[in-house]
Amino acid sequence: MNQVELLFYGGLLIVIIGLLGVISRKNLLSILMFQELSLNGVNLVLVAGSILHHNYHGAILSFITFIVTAAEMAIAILILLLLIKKRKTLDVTFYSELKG
Amino acid sequence: MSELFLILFFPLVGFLINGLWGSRLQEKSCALIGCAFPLLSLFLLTYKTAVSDFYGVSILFTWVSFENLTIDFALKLDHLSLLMSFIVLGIGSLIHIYSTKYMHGDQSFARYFSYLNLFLFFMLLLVLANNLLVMFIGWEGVGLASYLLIGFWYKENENASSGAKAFIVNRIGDIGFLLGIFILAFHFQTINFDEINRAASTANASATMINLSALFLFIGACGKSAQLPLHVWLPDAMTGPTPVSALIHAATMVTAGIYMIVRLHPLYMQATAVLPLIAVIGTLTALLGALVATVQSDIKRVLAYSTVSQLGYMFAALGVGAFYPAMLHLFTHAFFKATLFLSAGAIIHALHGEQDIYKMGGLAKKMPWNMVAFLLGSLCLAGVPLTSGFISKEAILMHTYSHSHSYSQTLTILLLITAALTAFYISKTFFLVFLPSKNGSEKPLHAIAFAMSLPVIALAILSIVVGLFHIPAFMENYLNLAKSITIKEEAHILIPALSLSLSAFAIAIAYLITVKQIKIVPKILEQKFYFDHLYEKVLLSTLRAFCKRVLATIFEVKIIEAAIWSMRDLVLFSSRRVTLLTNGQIQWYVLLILMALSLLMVWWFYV
Amino acid sequence: MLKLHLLFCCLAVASAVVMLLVRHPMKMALALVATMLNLAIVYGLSGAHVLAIGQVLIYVGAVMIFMIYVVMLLDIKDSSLVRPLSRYLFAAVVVLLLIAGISYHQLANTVTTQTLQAITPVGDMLSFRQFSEHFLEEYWLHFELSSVLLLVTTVAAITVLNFKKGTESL
Amino acid sequence: MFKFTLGLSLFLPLILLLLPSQKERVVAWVNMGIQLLLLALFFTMLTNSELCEFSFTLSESLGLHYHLLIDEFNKYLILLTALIFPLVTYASIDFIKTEKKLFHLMLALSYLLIVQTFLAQNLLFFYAFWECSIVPMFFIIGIWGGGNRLLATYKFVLFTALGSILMLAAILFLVVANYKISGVFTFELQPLLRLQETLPLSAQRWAFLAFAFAFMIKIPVPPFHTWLPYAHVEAPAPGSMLLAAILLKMGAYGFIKFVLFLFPAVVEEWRLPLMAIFVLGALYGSALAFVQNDIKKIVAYSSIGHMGILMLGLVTPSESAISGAMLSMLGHGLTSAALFYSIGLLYERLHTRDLFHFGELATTMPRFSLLFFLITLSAMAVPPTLGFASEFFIFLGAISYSLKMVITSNHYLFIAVSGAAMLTILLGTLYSLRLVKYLLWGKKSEASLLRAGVRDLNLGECSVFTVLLLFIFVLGIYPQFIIESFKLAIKGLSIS
Repeated sequence: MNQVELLFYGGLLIVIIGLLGVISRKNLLSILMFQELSLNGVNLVLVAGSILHHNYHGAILSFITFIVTAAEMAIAILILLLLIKKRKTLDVTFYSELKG
Repeated sequence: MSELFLILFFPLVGFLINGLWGSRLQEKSCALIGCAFPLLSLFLLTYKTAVSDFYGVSILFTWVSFENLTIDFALKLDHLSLLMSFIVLGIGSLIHIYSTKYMHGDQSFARYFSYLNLFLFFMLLLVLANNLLVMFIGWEGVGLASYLLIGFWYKENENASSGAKAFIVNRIGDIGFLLGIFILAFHFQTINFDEINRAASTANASATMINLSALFLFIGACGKSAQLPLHVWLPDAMTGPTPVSALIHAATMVTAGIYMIVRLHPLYMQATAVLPLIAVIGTLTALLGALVATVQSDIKRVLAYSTVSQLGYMFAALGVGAFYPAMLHLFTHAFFKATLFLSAGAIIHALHGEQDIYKMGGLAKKMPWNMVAFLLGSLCLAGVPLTSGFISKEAILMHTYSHSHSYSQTLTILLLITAALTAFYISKTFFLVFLPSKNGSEKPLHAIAFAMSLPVIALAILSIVVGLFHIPAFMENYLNLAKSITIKEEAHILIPALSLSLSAFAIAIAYLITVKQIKIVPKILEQKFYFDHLYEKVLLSTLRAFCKRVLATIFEVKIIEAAIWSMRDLVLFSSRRVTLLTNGQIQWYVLLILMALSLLMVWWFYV
Repeated sequence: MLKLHLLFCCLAVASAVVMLLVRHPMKMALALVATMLNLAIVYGLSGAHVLAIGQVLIYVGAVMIFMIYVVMLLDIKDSSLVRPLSRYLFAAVVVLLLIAGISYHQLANTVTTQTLQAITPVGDMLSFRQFSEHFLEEYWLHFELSSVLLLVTTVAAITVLNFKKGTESL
Repeated sequence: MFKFTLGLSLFLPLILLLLPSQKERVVAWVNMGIQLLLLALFFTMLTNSELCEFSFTLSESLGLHYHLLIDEFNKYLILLTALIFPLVTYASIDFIKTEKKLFHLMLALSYLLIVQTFLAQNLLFFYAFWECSIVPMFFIIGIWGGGNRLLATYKFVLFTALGSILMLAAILFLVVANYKISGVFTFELQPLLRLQETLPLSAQRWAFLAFAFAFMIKIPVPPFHTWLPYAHVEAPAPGSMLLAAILLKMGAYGFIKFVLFLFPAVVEEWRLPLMAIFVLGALYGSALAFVQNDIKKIVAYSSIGHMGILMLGLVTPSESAISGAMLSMLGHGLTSAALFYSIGLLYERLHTRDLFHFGELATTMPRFSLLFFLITLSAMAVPPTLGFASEFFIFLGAISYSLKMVITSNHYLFIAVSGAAMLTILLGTLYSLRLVKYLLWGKKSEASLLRAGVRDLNLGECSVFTVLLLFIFVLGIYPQFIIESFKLAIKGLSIS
């Protein structure tokens, strides 16, 4: 067990927890947070990969992920606000009009 | 040789003229055209046969030629077909003249004559055919003409349906005829009469093929000549005008079956298994026809059933191999049956359409000429000595008697009984119609034109003359058909004696019955042995019910349509199931994605 | 060195687990901040200084603050908080365990111990200077594009907000 | 000459497009004029029997050649199409009331497509035109049809489309198999013919089934026939004339060209079941025709019966049966076109198709009843007509083949099958006479009493009938010159 292995397994674990959270929680806000968490996990795996292959591409990609996440979070929160304004609830199960 | 086609096509020209422009011409010219063309072809025929040796085959064109079978449209004139064409044209022309007056005043006069000429054309085609196919074309054409003529007064539905019945029963026979042609075409690679006859008598012809083809051709003959199983159409064919019954259902069309068998008699000589069948069916039909005729009240139906029984006689003769007596009986029967029908027509015409013999009476004085003709005709039919009927019937009875088969004795007895019955019902009819009786109607009679009584008398004389001046002997060597039976010497005296006593006894009973007005009608005879019932109620209705209920509903709708609609339902059902998958929950979709991902990973890494 | 790494990684995972267990969004947000900080430390320890700074500045600084604002401002009491767990929890656990198992198995195969020995220590490859050099040398286009992305996001936010007020200006 | 005729038939729809749509009569007469010209051209071309072939390669590598050829099999079918179409156009002048120009356009389009289908020698082009020929029919039935025409159109299109998809699969299978074996990738029919030796029998069986299924739907052979009564009842009179006279023949023609030629071994192996299916289908069709009350349904089911016998002729390996089948294609085409035309006329006058609403037409419409009676003669296969000649040859071939089978390998089933086939003549007579009895003879039924003023046929309508009857009787009396030209074509089928 050494440093890179640790990073890989840690990152994987965080991603799995993030996904579990996304599916298990009913609150829209918590889903967003868990999604953030899994993204962090992905970044960790990216950095571990860049260390493993001794180049910087992984790190750069994770840096760009920071930017993208920021942009995405802005829009996500905005949509969340609109939803709340319209239906006064954050429970995901209520937003299911797009059914077959 | 091409004059032969001229003779054939004259009636066709008559048919076309009357058919297309008949309605424009008035009655007189239609009648003229109608009678002119058959007389013309009769005259041409007599002139040609008298002047030059006219016999032989003349081919118009090859109808079709495959590599192992060529069929050409050819006519052939030899003694047999000359005799038959004389009957057809002779009696045909007389009946044409007769019907000019009989149909006087009928508004579709031209149509009647065009149909009659069409019938003559097809009958001549049948008679003069050189191969089975041309005969079959004539065969079907004659059936078609009889369908048109039976259903001539198509206003009443009943006439049209009896016409259709005649055509359908003929068609059943024709399917048999076709099968016979195919078997012959397959086996002998030809369907010309003389080639078949020659090939049949050679050794290499297989017995089963000959028997099969003979059987099927006999079924065709049964259909056309109204033998036992397929005889139901002839009595119903009486709904047509009486001259039609005289021409078609007495003299010419119904004899086509016998003519065909006589034309192929070498083949039938070899078909040892089929001959007994023909004899048995012939006798049974004769017996049945005579029995039912005794109880008929309609004069035309009596004559129709008597035709059925006389045809039975001819087939019995064919069955025992007596081809010449059958032809002779056919020849004489054509004349005296035509006389009977025409005089019956005159009677009906006179009594304004009354056909029930029990309502007629005392016509002897009012219609003397008719009475004489009817008397002569019924004498021939009854087989009174010195008449032509007697000679031909005796010839048949002697041949059946001296036929060397175990059953031929029983056949002769049955035929003798039929002869007695024939004498009974024809004399009963004669006495009922002509002897003075109280239930005769007093209405003034419709005047009988000379043109109607002339043919009647001419035919009466002919039917007597044919029997006398040893014409039968001259005809025997003229036709020189194959003879296979030597008459036993005791037959010469036994048969005439027996038949004479029986017919005399029957005439006596008939006289007694008419005088005492006894009218006993046994149920089974009255129902005509339930044959009509069998065809109408049993066969046709079950066929219709089967098609309607089983095929139309169950098969068509329940099985095939249901199968197709069920495919549609299957698609609908499965699509409804799939839509349940998308239930709008985001987490369900994430789960689906993850499941897919896991499956993908498993497949990637481990499969 | 390894022990420090191990410590902070476990801390990150622990706070992630805490996040799972906790019910109220505010507690979850704080747990998330904790995981992010631990991760920043891990980045720092493994030599990726820029990432560590980025993580702290962008993630914790901007995104989480924004998230916490939202949690504080809205503070909605609705059914999602009373019974937080959705129906698909059990199925999710099964699938995720499967995926975790497979990826762990594959990772274990690829990142075997000998390959690890082969790699040289990171050194200052990911240090501030070298990282930013490589970043702006090779990935300048991506950098510009991300700035465009940010611009688009702000414009989108504004239009949605205006639309929200019902004016049809655009 | 061949190129010019093809070109003209190609541009016929375009010419019609340019004409102004208000002057309907002009469009009608132009359409008819060109079709008559085409008839003349085809006739002259076919009589002086120079080989008419036209080939244009689209792509050598894909083996796609736009290859058209008139051979013995499609020669008379082309003539039949060229003859039937002017009559259909003439009929549509007074039958079609709305959107006349569009109707003539559809007719021209289907003329073009049908001729190309008959001529195409390239499998893919054959498939393409086979599919496209449904489209004009879809519009003809869909727009100008009767009551629930939508159901009829969808059923018709779905049935044929489903069938031909299988055919496409089989075509591709063959081409790929040919490519694997001989390394040449081509859709041409000639090279594919050599496949019958190389391709293993089991593969041939599957391809045979796919092709046969597609053609059996089109012919139609029960149990795939349920679209025909719907299509015929709902189609306008010209539409059902076209459908009955030509579209059904495409199925039979396809069966000869692409089944008898491509898979003779399979046909030989499954001859008895095939004959049994066709004969049962014919009996089923004729039996159903006997109990229908709608005259169009009677004629529709009767054409199922006739087509069943035709297919029996095709499957029996005797020269007379196959030439009988070819003749029967012409015969049935002419007869059913005339029958549907007469039903259209009756519907035009009395606006009813119920059998019992007619009666005593012989007095009210004498000319019509004479011509109608002559047509039913051919339907009943009464001697002097073409119907009789073709059925005579088919049964001659079938019976002699089954007798040969009885003698050589005492296999009695063939006799049973061809014997049963003979019953269709009886059933044919039954339903034809029933039709004639209720239409022509008998008392005028009370329904038709109301329309006293029923006008008889005018000269134009009579001429349509006389043209058809002329061919029926002339070919019936003298079929030899057609049989002659089939002789060498049948050699190709290597019949014993």
